[in-house]
Amino acid sequence: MAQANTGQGIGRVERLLFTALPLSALCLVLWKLARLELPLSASLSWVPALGIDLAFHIDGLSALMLLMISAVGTAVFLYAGGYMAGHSGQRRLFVLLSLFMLAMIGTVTADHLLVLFLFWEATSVLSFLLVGFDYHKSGSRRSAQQALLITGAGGLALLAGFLLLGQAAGTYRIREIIEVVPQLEQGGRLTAALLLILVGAFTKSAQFPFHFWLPNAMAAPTPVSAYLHSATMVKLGVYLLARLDPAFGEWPLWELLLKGAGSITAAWGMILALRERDLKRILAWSTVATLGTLVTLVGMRGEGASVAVGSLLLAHALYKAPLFFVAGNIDHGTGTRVIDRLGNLRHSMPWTAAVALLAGASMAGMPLSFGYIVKDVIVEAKSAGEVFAFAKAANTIFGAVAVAVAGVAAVRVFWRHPGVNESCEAREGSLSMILPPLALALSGITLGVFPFFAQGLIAGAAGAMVPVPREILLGITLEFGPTLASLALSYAIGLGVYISWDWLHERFDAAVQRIDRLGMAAHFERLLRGIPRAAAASTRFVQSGSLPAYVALAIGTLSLLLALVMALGWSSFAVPALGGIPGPAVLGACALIAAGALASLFQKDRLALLLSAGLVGYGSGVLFLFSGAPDVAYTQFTVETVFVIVAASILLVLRRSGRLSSLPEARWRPAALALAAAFGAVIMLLLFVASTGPFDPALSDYFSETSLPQAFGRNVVNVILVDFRALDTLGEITVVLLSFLAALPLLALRRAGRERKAEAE
Amino acid sequence: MSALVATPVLVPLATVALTALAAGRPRLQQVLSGLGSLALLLCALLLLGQVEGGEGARLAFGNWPAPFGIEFHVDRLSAALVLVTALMGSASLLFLASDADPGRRHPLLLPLLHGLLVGVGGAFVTADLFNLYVWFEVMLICALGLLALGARPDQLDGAFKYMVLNLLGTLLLLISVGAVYAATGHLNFTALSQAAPSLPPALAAVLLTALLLSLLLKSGAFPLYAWLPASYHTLPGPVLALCAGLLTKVGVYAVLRLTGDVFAPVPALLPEALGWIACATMLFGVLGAAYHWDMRRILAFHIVSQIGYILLAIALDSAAGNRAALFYTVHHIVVKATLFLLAAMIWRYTGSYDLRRIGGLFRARPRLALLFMVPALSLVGIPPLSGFWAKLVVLQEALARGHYAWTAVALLVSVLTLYSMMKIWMEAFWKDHPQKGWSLPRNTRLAPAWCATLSLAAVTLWISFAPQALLAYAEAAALSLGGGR
Amino acid sequence: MIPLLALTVFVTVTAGVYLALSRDLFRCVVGLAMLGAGANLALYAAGAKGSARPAVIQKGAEVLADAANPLPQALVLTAIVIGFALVCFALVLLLRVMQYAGSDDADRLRLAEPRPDDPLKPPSHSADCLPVYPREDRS
Amino acid sequence: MKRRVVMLEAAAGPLYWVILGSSLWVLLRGHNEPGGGFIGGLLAVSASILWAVSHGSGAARRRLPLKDPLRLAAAGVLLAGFSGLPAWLGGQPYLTHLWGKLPLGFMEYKVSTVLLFDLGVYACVWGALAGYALALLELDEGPPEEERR
Repeated sequence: MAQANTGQGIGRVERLLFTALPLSALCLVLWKLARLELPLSASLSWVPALGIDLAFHIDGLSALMLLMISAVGTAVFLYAGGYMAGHSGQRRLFVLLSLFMLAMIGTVTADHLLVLFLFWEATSVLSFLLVGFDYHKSGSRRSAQQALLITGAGGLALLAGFLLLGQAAGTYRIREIIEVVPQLEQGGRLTAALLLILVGAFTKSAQFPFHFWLPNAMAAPTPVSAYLHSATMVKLGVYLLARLDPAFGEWPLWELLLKGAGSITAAWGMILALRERDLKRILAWSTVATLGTLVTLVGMRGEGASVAVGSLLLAHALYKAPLFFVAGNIDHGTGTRVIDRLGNLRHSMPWTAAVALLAGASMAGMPLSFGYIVKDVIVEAKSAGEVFAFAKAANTIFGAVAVAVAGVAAVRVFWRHPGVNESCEAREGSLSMILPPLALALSGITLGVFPFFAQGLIAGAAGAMVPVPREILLGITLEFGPTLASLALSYAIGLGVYISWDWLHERFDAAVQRIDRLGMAAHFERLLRGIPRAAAASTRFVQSGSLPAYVALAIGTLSLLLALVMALGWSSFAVPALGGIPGPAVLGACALIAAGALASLFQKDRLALLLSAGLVGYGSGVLFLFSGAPDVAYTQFTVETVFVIVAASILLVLRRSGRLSSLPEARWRPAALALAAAFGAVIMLLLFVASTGPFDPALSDYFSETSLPQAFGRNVVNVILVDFRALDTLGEITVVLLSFLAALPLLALRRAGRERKAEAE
Repeated sequence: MSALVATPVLVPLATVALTALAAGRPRLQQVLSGLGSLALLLCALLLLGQVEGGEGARLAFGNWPAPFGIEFHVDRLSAALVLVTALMGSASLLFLASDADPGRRHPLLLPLLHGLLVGVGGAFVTADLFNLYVWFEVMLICALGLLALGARPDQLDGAFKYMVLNLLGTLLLLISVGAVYAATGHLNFTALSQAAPSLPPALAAVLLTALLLSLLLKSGAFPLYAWLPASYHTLPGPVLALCAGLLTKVGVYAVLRLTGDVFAPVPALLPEALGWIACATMLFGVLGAAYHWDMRRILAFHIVSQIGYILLAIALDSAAGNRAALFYTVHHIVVKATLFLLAAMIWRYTGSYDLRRIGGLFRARPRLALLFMVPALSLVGIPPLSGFWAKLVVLQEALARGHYAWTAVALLVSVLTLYSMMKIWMEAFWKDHPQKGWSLPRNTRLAPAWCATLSLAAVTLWISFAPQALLAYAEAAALSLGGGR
Repeated sequence: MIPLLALTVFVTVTAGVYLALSRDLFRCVVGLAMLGAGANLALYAAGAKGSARPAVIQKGAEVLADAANPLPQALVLTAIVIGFALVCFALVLLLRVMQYAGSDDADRLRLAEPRPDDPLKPPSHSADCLPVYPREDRS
Repeated sequence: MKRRVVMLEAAAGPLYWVILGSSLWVLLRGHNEPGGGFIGGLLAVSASILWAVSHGSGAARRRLPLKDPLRLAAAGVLLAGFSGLPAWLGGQPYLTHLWGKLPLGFMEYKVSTVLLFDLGVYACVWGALAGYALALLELDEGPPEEERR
């Protein structure tokens, strides 16, 4: 990464090495598929303390995802070699993409909820880094932030859901969970788990109401968009839902939420696609719509729906990735992706046009493309299951707008001659920018003509959702007839939409702008602005910067909480024994202390304040002296004397700067007095409460008995200090030494102080 | 006979005295300080090995038997924390050799730093309530000295606020210790744990509340944390890392020791209250982090927020909760210190701690960015970094105990932590430097800083990828506490 | 004895906290010192059992009989010295704060935490302190 | 410069040694009568303050053992810590005090590591607190004779 600054791309060999990674994965998957060695399992103990094993399981669904990841990955890596040629961040891109691919592979093969979560979060973080690839643009940074905040928050919901699910099921192994959960009672915990997992999956797969981050993520370079935000990462939510479908599939709530959110997303995504002018964003919205359809299909019961999920996953990867590459090629060749400025590109970019046509055909669901087969399967699934009318309508809209979007991406920019054509200097990119999309698009067509190649794969994927669907093998065959008829409506509407695209665009844009304020994106923006605002409000309140406020807050909290706890146990405290009446000397000492304390409250003059405060110290000394503590008393006297000397010398310094009197302050501060009295009362009560019970004199008895015979000292207090508890004393002189060390630098700053004073004068 | 038990105090104490005596000779002082920290590290390792197997090691000072004299007791909990303390000490001393430190090297810096280690080590190993108070005072005075060492006006201001609020805390601690002595007649932890069950529950609750409140002030819990963000950001980088890593954790450790061990089982009211305090601490801490633009202030508020997590773990009042607390504490000390050290390096490269005035580091120092990601993502809790495991064990136990509201707050706080960490990343690393034509300073001497941060990051990565060792250790530690039995 | 001492503690602690809540820094430090005295008294009171005779074993006697409880005395003695060390430091710090921050008003002491409407205020430097931001290699 | 009272200067000489002597006496009797390292150390501090008031802080500082309050205090802590070591080396817990008898002919004086410990306390308190007081007095004395560091 150090060489990333040089402005040079990376060499061909390095590129090939990077590309070998997905390629080898692809070969491996194909080989395993061909030899029918699935399912595969592996497990490695990792954190036994938490019951976490690195458990992996590859069944049909995982294999389908793996195939997409590695196949599209190979294409993306090849493509990126050409697209990013000479870019300074090329190596960074390859490293991140490779890591991302590994994380994806981990996610779709993990058989342990927490291991799955681990890779899931890794994809979020890598997506953040990839969306913010052009980090110097503030738009990229914002998009990256948005993507990570939403998927990160969703990830945390997912984690909570996983934990609840795992605790309810008693295991984190996914294969065990999907067996256990249907037999469990549908209680609150499981419902919470379900909802949280749905939030996680919906954020990742850009489902309503978390859909808005995906189009913004198009700030990423095209290879990234094609890979993460179309072919693989956003499908993770769908994958997870499909994975858990056997566990929750029978729940009405599951069905309702999946179908509801999926349908809304599908319809909304398509409508929003109409308002965009940026080719990549148009494709992104149609991806959102596709994801909505996938979620709806997962929510539907029956084998047909499962087959539809599998085939739509595959088909979408095979046509959407090439379309993104097409958008990338156009961007690369003309410098813009805005469809108004594009047109007639078929002459300058013939190969790209071919790719666009092939992929567009599949997206539109033209016969002889894999897209057609998928439509066929979906129509069948929807007519088989009981679907809301809304979902059916959404499906029609979805189909129609897919046709229109395919038209825009594949026909409009290449064939139609717009009023303004700024793309006269368009040129085709290098071979590595044409071959990968072409290969993907062609395989889409190939599978359309020979669907039985995909049969086993899709049957395996569907098998993860429903048990052993033998008959679906018949579903994926090339059949004309009823499906074509039902699709005709979609084509007709789609054609209408395509023709009136610009007219519709204006209407929709105007309408949508009106509801933008209410949209989720706006809410998110508000939330994002709300964070610093709430932070500012709370921080300025708690961390105001004013010392008296801090002290008041602390004292108030301490008094309040202590008083509360005392009040709770008030009835059970015994009345303390009053004990004997103390002698006159002790009484006098206490009076001295109280007088000093009270007098100091009023003093304006600092010296007077010091002296009246000194009374407290000397009074304590007297108290100690007459209650049997001569050592403490002598210490207190000498300490107090040195204290007064120290304080007086400081006052002398202050006198020179004219600061001998206190700040003018209100004579009485009732609030402060109330707070102080409350704290004092709490401390007094604490003392009382602590002295209510019988006293255990074991320690003092021991000291009294062993002081002379074993420690050879008559003064028990001193023996405690230097022998029984000598460590305290060692600590104490450490404090004394360190206090001096701490003060020395301040004391040594003489010159600085004088200079400063001279400055001030 | 375990002489090692006293070393967490004696080794740094000897270093304090020797480095203070050598205050006039910088080279000698540095050699002594280095030797002292290495010796401490070695002793901590040996100590860990010694307690690994069994009940822990005890040392009765002056050969006075347990409830009468002062006793040090090193169990697994203490040993782990002592090791981390020694590690942090060595790391920041190593870092000090670089020039990523704004102040002039004062001859009293090293004695004060080792004094801090004395206090921290003593608090971790002592088994006597009053002795604990003494070590808290040692820590307090050293922290004050370190704050005031540079004598910059803002440092003096921060030091003053730190002093006033912390003195309140220590005085309350002192009074509470007196009250505990009055009620039980004991100061030794073992004796207290035997005397505690015979106390009336209401009295025990009052005494513990007083103790815990003073310790919560020391650990920076809501709403008693004002001293922390008011002062920490004025410290020079390596000192800040040490203070940030260790000081508040001693308070947290004492809370854990008292509620989870000495006075366990505590009245049910206390953990419940502690849990809510923990939630408020997390939330207000992270909001403070979201508010600020100075890296050090952001990170200082993150300390508060993370303290909330650890307190939450303690509030779960179970062996699993205590395990989580220890794991979280160890992870947090390492990660937080690394972040502060990295912030100091960023300062050295860019010339400011203020995110609005810096940028362009990703392009200029990609390796620093990579290194920064380790502790940053770990703090946020991105798997599989150490913070993830720490949060996982806390959340798992919170959910298992049915504390859904606490879990929800913890998750919300995680999102906000992500937000504020992303702020640092995007502003300091991704954004271009606001100054046109800015370039990296030449003649930086940062090799020791790289060494220190890399080795701390290595520790983080070790915890991240092999959490089993620390988790199993923490579990054994939690089970040997009074609350675990 | 306990009620009298507790009352004294109440007065001392109240006065100490009242002073500590003042915005005048000198009063604040004096208040803390007084609070410390109150805490010492509380600690002393908590263990004040036995008679009012010094805890010194009489000549000829082997054990201490009928004397004040020695342990709290030792604890208080330790606490006094520690508290004294801290208060000494506090006074010195106070002096320097007044001189360098130029104010003895806690409300105006906003150097470490500038007011929010003071967005980009770098810490200013006193004459003695090194420049905080090295200048030599900024081109 | 302050005008110093000659009387004070003259009286300070003997008084200094008297106070120091009494502080040592307090230190030594501490184990059996009220007194001990702290009180002794604090008395010694007052001796140093006396000398500083009469002869100036610099002179008082030079009169301290080891010539420097910081070193005196550090040495005190070291001494107190060291007093626990002999027992440790002898296989007993740290800070276990050892006792021995020193025959002086006319009487036996008990020597012990306790005394060493108390001496450490004495030195530390003397050094640190005298350091405080002297430095503060210096602040008021006007320009220092020399920069110490």
